[in-house]
Amino acid sequence: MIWQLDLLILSLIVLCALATISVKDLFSAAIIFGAYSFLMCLLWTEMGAVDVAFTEASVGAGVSTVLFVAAVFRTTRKVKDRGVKRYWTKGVGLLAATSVGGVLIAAVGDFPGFADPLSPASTHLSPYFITNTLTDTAVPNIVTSVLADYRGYDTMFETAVIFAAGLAVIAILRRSKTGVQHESREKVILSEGYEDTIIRLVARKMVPFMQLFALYVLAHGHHSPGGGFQGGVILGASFILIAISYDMKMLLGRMSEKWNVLLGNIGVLVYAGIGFVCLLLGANFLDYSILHRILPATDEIMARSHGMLGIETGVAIAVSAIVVSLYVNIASQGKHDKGL
Amino acid sequence: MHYIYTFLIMLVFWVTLSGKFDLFHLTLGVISSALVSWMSADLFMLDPKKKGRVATACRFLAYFPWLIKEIFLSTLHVAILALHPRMREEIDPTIVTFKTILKKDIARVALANSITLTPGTITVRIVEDVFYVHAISRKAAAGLPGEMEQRLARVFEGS
Amino acid sequence: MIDLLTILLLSIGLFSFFSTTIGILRFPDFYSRMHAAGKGDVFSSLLILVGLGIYSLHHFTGASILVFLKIVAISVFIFLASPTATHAIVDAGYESGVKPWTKDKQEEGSDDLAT
Amino acid sequence: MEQFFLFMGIGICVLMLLTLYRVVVGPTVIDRLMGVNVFGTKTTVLLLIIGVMFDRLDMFIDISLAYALLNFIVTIATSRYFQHHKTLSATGYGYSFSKREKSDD
Repeated sequence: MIWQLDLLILSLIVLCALATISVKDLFSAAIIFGAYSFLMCLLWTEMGAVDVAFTEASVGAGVSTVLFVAAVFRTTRKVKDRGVKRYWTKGVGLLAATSVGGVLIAAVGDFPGFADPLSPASTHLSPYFITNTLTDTAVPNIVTSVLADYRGYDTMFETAVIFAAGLAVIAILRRSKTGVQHESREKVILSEGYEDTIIRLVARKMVPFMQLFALYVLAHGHHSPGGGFQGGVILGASFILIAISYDMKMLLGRMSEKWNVLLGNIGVLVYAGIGFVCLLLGANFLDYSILHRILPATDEIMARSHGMLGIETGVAIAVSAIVVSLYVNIASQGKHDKGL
Repeated sequence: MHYIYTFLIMLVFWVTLSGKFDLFHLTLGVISSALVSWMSADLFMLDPKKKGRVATACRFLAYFPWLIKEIFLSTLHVAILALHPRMREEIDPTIVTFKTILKKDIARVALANSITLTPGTITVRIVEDVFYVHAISRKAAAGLPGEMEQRLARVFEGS
Repeated sequence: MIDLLTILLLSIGLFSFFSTTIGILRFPDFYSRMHAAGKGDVFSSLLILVGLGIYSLHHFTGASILVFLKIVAISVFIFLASPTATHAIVDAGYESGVKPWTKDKQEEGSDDLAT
Repeated sequence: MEQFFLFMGIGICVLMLLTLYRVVVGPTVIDRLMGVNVFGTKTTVLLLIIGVMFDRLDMFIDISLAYALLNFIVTIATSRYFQHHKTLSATGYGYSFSKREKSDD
């Protein structure tokens, strides 16, 4: 917390947010929202929440902006709010919004102060994690061990939610060649882009480094900020870069649709499977300490550490596959022919 | 062969990133590098049979200091223009085209990015061997392609 | 000594960022703004990154050398990515028909693109 | 030294505030895109400066690297949009300055 930077970044964020909601052009709104996410990541970092900042940098600033642009690319840039012309509708909306906002602002007064050492979270829960995490699990990064071990159920269902979101997008958008061809209401006319040598070559040389960096983020989630989600998103982003700089065929040639969906399944199954292995060995679901019986050269503490690495790998596989499939389906309207 | 090259480069990059030298993390590094070289070695090096990569890389490194100097000059140029009180009289933007003598894609891309980084010019696009360059003044446009192309020809297409 | 070098590099970097920003605000059309944005940013971020890298060598240990190497990796990455991104944006502008500002027809400058 | 880094951070923040003019006002969407690209570079640097201030540079450097990578992807993706749509304004899907006949039929 450095209050001068805090103030400046916060005012930047508010300005960006106002600009995002006031601009009429959806493409501009997506771009400004990207800037908003950049700043949000900066704010998290500045408050010391490094893992959250990493997630915001990879998911918010990176992939979601690309997905927004892909969605605008296939639909339309115009805002359509011509339906609401009656002023009383707007008035009721304004009244509801301000009253809810007022209640929320009034509730802020009851919150404990920022980093208050006497708040309940800091007196009961946090000291336990701070003192016991390293001896329990041999993982220095407390956030990783809380996410993947102490509340492993929660993370498992988060992964399942992401998987379900991917499935939903596939189910809504995917159209096979023989099926009924629905044209979107506003027909989008695309012209052929030309092949850009510079972008292609630089992207080609950059993709392996990006993928290795993603795997590093995944593997070193125990020691530094990062983990399965962030690593998976960066890995997926590297595949998206292939699709953007070349074309959709290049991506689908490396990662076909069948494999993509299969990998999404495999990721969730790896997570749940490790839980079931624990169950079969006679411990609770997702209680990794029992895994020392089947892993070579580990005691109970290291078994928890390795178990976390296993489930993080599952998360990364699922997330990267889902991110790629989201991009492919949104950018090609489910036809898998052409993308951005 | 290109798999092995990619694997080695990735392993060096991993060690730089990781900074942990115990057996467990090195094993993870080897696995990750092998995975990446399996996934994208064909992207990283399109032509597995090509010779003389190392020599080209060394010559390219020797090209760097000159490029840094050019970038410094270019930043100075932009700074002077930006802070100039009568800036609109100083600049005179045009888009110029020229043909390059460079044959290889990588050489062309290096030339394009060098043009972007050096004073007063930005590469707009490359179509076959024609460069479209936006120059901020006639003087900057007159100096194209100039010394840079010669140097890059020596780097990438010399023996 | 190291402190002095860091302060020098970072100050030059900040000044260069400053002139870049002024350029972005003052130049008449999109292409010349890209000149400021594309070039100034590479050089100034290189300077600041190198300055921070040298500062991190203050406590000369193995870890700080690795931090320095990572900073070098970021610099190399910016060196590759920034001109490419600049080119991509300029090309997008060219493709979508932004007319360059020229001296003789100033009335057709960037101002009428706002409509 | 601590004071100096704080000064640097504030300076870069103020410059971002100035750049925000181009992001918010435009005038065209390409100017916004350029503004966001500049934002990305400045944020990459600012993250490292905050890292030095907290004395944990090794942690912040990973975020900064991820940031630079994703900024590149976003810029490329956003500029590829114009390769297919060839229009600056949001007034529909056909209007462009010189190629109206080509893309609007």
